Amino acid sequence: MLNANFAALLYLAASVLFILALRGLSSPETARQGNRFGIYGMGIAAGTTFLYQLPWGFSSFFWGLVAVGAGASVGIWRARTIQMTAMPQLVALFHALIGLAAVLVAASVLYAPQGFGLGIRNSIPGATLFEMSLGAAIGGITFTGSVIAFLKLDGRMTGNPILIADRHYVNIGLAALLAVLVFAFIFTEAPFAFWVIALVSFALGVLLIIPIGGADMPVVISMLNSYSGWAAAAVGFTLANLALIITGALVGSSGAILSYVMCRGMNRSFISVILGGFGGDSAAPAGIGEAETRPVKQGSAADAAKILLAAKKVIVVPGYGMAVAQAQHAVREMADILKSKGIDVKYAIHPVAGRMPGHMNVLLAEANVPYDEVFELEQINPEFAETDVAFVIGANDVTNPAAKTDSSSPIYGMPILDVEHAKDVLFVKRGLGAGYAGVENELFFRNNTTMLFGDAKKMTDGIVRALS
Amino acid sequence: MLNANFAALLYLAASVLFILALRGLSSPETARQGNRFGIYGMGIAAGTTFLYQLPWGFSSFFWGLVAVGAGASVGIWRARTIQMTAMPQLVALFHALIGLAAVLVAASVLYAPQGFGLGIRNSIPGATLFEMSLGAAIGGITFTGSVIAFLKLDGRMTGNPILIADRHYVNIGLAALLAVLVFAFIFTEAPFAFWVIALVSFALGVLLIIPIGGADMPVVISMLNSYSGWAAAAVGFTLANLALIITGALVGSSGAILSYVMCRGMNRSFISVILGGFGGDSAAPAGIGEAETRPVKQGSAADAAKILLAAKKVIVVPGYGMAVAQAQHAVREMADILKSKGIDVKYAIHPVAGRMPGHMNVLLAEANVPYDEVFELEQINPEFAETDVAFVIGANDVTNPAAKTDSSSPIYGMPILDVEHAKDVLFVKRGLGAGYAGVENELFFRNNTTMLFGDAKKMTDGIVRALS
Amino acid sequence: MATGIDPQLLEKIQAATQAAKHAADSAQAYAEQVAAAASIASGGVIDPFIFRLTIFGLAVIVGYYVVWAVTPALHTPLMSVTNAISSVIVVGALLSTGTDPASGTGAGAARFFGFLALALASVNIFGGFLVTERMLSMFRKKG
Amino acid sequence: MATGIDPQLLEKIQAATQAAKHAADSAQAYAEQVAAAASIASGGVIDPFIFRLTIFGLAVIVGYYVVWAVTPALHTPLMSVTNAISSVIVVGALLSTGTDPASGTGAGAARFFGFLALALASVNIFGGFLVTERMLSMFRKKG
Ligand SMILES: NC(=O)c1ccc[n+]([C@@H]2O[C@H](COP(=O)([O-])OP(=O)(O)OC[C@H]3O[C@@H](n4cnc5c(N)ncnc54)[C@H](OP(=O)(O)O)[C@@H]3O)[C@@H](O)[C@H]2O)c1
Ligand SMILES: NC(=O)c1ccc[n+]([C@@H]2O[C@H](COP(=O)([O-])OP(=O)(O)OC[C@H]3O[C@@H](n4cnc5c(N)ncnc54)[C@H](OP(=O)(O)O)[C@@H]3O)[C@@H](O)[C@H]2O)c1
Repeated sequence: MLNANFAALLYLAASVLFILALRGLSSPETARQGNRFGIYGMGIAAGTTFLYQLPWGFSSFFWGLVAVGAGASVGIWRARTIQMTAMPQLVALFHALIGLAAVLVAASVLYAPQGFGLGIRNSIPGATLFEMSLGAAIGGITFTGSVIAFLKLDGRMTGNPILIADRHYVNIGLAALLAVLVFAFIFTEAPFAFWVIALVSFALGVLLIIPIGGADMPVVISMLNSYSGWAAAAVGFTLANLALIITGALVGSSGAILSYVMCRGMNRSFISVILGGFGGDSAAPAGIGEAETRPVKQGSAADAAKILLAAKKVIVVPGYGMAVAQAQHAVREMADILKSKGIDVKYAIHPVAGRMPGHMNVLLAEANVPYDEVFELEQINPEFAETDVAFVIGANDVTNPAAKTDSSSPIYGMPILDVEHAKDVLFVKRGLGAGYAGVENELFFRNNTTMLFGDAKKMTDGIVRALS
Repeated sequence: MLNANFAALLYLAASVLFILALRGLSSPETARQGNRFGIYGMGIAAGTTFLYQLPWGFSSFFWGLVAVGAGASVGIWRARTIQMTAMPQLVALFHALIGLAAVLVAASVLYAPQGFGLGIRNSIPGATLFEMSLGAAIGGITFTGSVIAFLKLDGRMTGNPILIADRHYVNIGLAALLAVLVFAFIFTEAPFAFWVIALVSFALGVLLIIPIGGADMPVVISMLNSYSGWAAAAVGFTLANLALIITGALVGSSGAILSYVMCRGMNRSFISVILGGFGGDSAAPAGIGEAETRPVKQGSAADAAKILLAAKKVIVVPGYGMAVAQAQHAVREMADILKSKGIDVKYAIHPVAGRMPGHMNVLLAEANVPYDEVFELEQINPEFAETDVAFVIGANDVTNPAAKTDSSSPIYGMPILDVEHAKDVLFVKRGLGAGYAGVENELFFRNNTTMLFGDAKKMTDGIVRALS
Repeated sequence: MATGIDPQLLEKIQAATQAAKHAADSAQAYAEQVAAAASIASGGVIDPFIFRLTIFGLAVIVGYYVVWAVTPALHTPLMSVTNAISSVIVVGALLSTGTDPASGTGAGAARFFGFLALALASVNIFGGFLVTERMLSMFRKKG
Repeated sequence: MATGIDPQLLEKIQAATQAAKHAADSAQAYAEQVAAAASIASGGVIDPFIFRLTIFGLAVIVGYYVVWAVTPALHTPLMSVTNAISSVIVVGALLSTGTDPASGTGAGAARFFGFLALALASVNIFGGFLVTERMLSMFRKKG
């Protein structure tokens, strides 16, 4: 019912609100306002479409309401109950839904183009068919790829790379097949061709992701995020809808940039991640524990408490181990006690600490650590030199000086947190095991390092008890 | 002759190149490459239009060539011969040309819409007429406003604010008249209405700028830069040309942001600048020199040389006085001598030092100071505490601690360079005169300050002689 | 029979035919005019695809800058909020579900796909924004 | 006279008129088809102005981000380069100068304005980029 021009302006307004939603994330102060902009934008986009399609028949309205109700209940339930450590899985699952929705929307355009103002069946313009099949193909890859990523991250499938013989050739073959199918589809507008395109994309999605190790999944999720954006944009071109085109482009670039940020943070190339075969469930220990005979200085929770109490300034360096052990609350408690004794406590976050960008920040925030005590690498690195104790908990690679000195190391060139400049370094971890990158950490054997062997949560609880 | 779709794609390519041109300026390393992108973009835009209008009649081609030749010669001549200190004037003049060109293009659309594919005369769509008159009005204001700014900056007109009685009412009246005229033009398509719109805009441009003091001209230039962008965008809407729309928007936001940056750097509101009445040719001395009786420590070039030679680390703080005296080459010489004696020399640039954003950077670059010795305020401020000598040359407001302490000062809240933290401060200026903001500088009377009274160039030359 | 025709009548017939032809001609002319007007309205003869491509390209650039400006501390919420806004695919889903059931043979299938897509998008809309809100509400300042 | 008309002839006339009317009708239909096609080609019935407005809005946002990313040290070259690129108004000038002199009464005036605008824009194009180049070439690294 809505005039098309007016609708287009409303879609434009929604897009601007989405841009503002992302812009809000440039600082924690504006982030919640940004999220609200996003919600308004979505409300405007959906409301506009609803009014545009007026009058709704009873059955459309009823079943639409059922669909929204069902979806909303599931969504709200997952959002309420999910644990913060399980965010990567949840995001992966959500991407899958977007991918599948893109395929379904493309299909309905094919079956009833008149409903979208795209002419009548069997005479859809070729360009539209092309955009449609692109949307379906990218959507399909996003769908199954995200499902695999979800299964790997959620531990329902082995995190180890599953390497099929000649997988690169198989993938290239499937991609070529996809191109041929798209061509055929454009010329025939046959639903059969469409569904084969969808199926081949589903297969390709699975095959592209299974060879990638569980630890590399964050990059994959971000990449799939990007794909879901491009799929939405392709559907947007099909429907000539500005909101879909702009939002798709936003999401597409966002995901691509995050993948890039992660790869740069790990000093690995995006290609090498995508080609797969690296890193299993828990990173390969590379047999260091066994071969290593050099002595390390070991300490107990009580020793750690003593060292901490003697300090004026402490920097906490959390890593993946803290997330695994869910030790963030204990760490906050420890910091509170130290602060109550007049000791300065700060947190140093490496850009790729943990297994997801911003992973540590969310966990610390969950434990009520104020974000102005949490610092990024560039900000805090100069401060280690004037720090008494660097308390490293479940972090390893991000502190490894080999990244600066050993050009043969897989992490060579990655910026690291200069914990070795602190007077004392405390390392909380279960043993001498390596981290994600599977390389030995020279720091364990230094004179000013004390290893606190044990689970991060239990050890920190012990320190808290010893302190109070 | 060119297909319109293909032409549109080429215009799009040109726009992207312009975006890359601005992006290049994010660092001195990429800036020249960026400028080249801009040139390619312009080549593509002009070339596309040329091909699109094929075949050219002989007279069009010939006179077009004459016009380009004449314009190019003037442009090249001015660009080659202009002094770096006269850049603000040149930019103002160039803006004027864009403004006038926008008016002329709008006029030719009115007289021969068929040449632009906009139908025939006396039946141009209302929306197009509206866009056209908007382009002419903004262009007209830009034209005469920029001419006034040029005359003031070039000293061909008094820099003092020219305050007409009831000027705000006059301006509001003219603006209202403009609105009525645009309305009339849309309904009549009468060339007479168009030319009256142009004339009223010319008048408005003059009246808006004459009350603004010479010292505030940089903000004005930037604002006119913004206007020239909006004028180009309005013409772009008229011609439905993507290159004009996108580029106009880019230039429009660029100018607006620069105005904002300058106002923020001066801690003044944009509105107060635009309403005018502040600051004359050389800023008001506010009669401090006379009233002041407190003693200052005075020194000669030889004294300065002694102090400098005793230092390990020197930071040079240039300001408007260095530009006036053209002392940048002498300063570089002085720094070279100091560096040859193993003294560390850096330059500290305040965001609004001088009379134009980036003014000092260009002058220092002209004197062959490498840009990696030149630092911005946030970067260098912490270093003053460990600096032996702060050599302040022709700067005043940007070092005035009143900005931090005296909430009644007109510069209160403006970030300043913390020269007072240095062990010794040398001030090169002609007397105890105030700067642009007309406020007294407490630093002159401090114990660790030595005033070097004299022209910046002569004094620095003296120091160079004393050093060698 | 031909000989019996009244010449005046013949003239009238010719005139009528002429008029009809004229009407047809003017209809043709009208058609051309409409086409021309449509072409002018769409800015010369630029295909709207070009506009969409331009918008897409600019949006990619905007995305690039907006996302680089996001503070690394909020990269996890960034992932969940981009996911939430990509559920704007709900627009397509709503268009499908709103298709007139009587409008063609495929309408039934299209509506079915639409309902499915609508449900999936709704999971994302509600779940995505809510979980982002939950995360962001944990980020607090000192004191 | 009317009584003398051959009924067969009358039928023929009616048929001819009918045919003409039919032709006119189909011409009309054709016109509508053209209009509809044009409207579809322009993406439903969205006015291209909306597209231009969108492009303008996104370009403003891009400008915002691109300019904030410019290092303050290069703010003076920024002023001169934005000035240089705003001379893309040359596109309008070239369109005016290229107007067919025989195309209408105003063509002469339009061309005259076009030549003037072309000269002004050329000053800017050559002067603007050259002076920017001159400034930028002065920015050098140590050593
Ligand atoms: N953040 C991202 O976006 C991202 C994405 C992909 C990859 N990565 C990679 O992940 C790594 C992150 O570095 P990181 O320093 O945070 O982690 P890390 O180098 O993987 O080290 C984690 C350490 O935690 C210890 N640990 C595991 N479970 C523990 C528990 N329950 N209690 C105590 N300690 C435990 C392990 O040692 P023990 O076995 O001896 O206990 C391990 O050495 C980097 O190599 C990065 O490239 C990050
Ligand atoms: N950069 C921009 O974009 C911009 C734009 C608009 C306004 N402004 C304003 O301009 C001011 C810039 O601060 P600033 O510290 O650079 O300049 P300033 O505060 O205006 O001081 C310049 C000083 O230079 C001295 N001087 C003048 N000619 C001289 C010569 N030939 N030799 C030696 N000294 C000479 C003057 O003192 P004597 O008379 O005692 O010699 C004067 O105190 C700020 O207030 C800022 O807000 C800047």
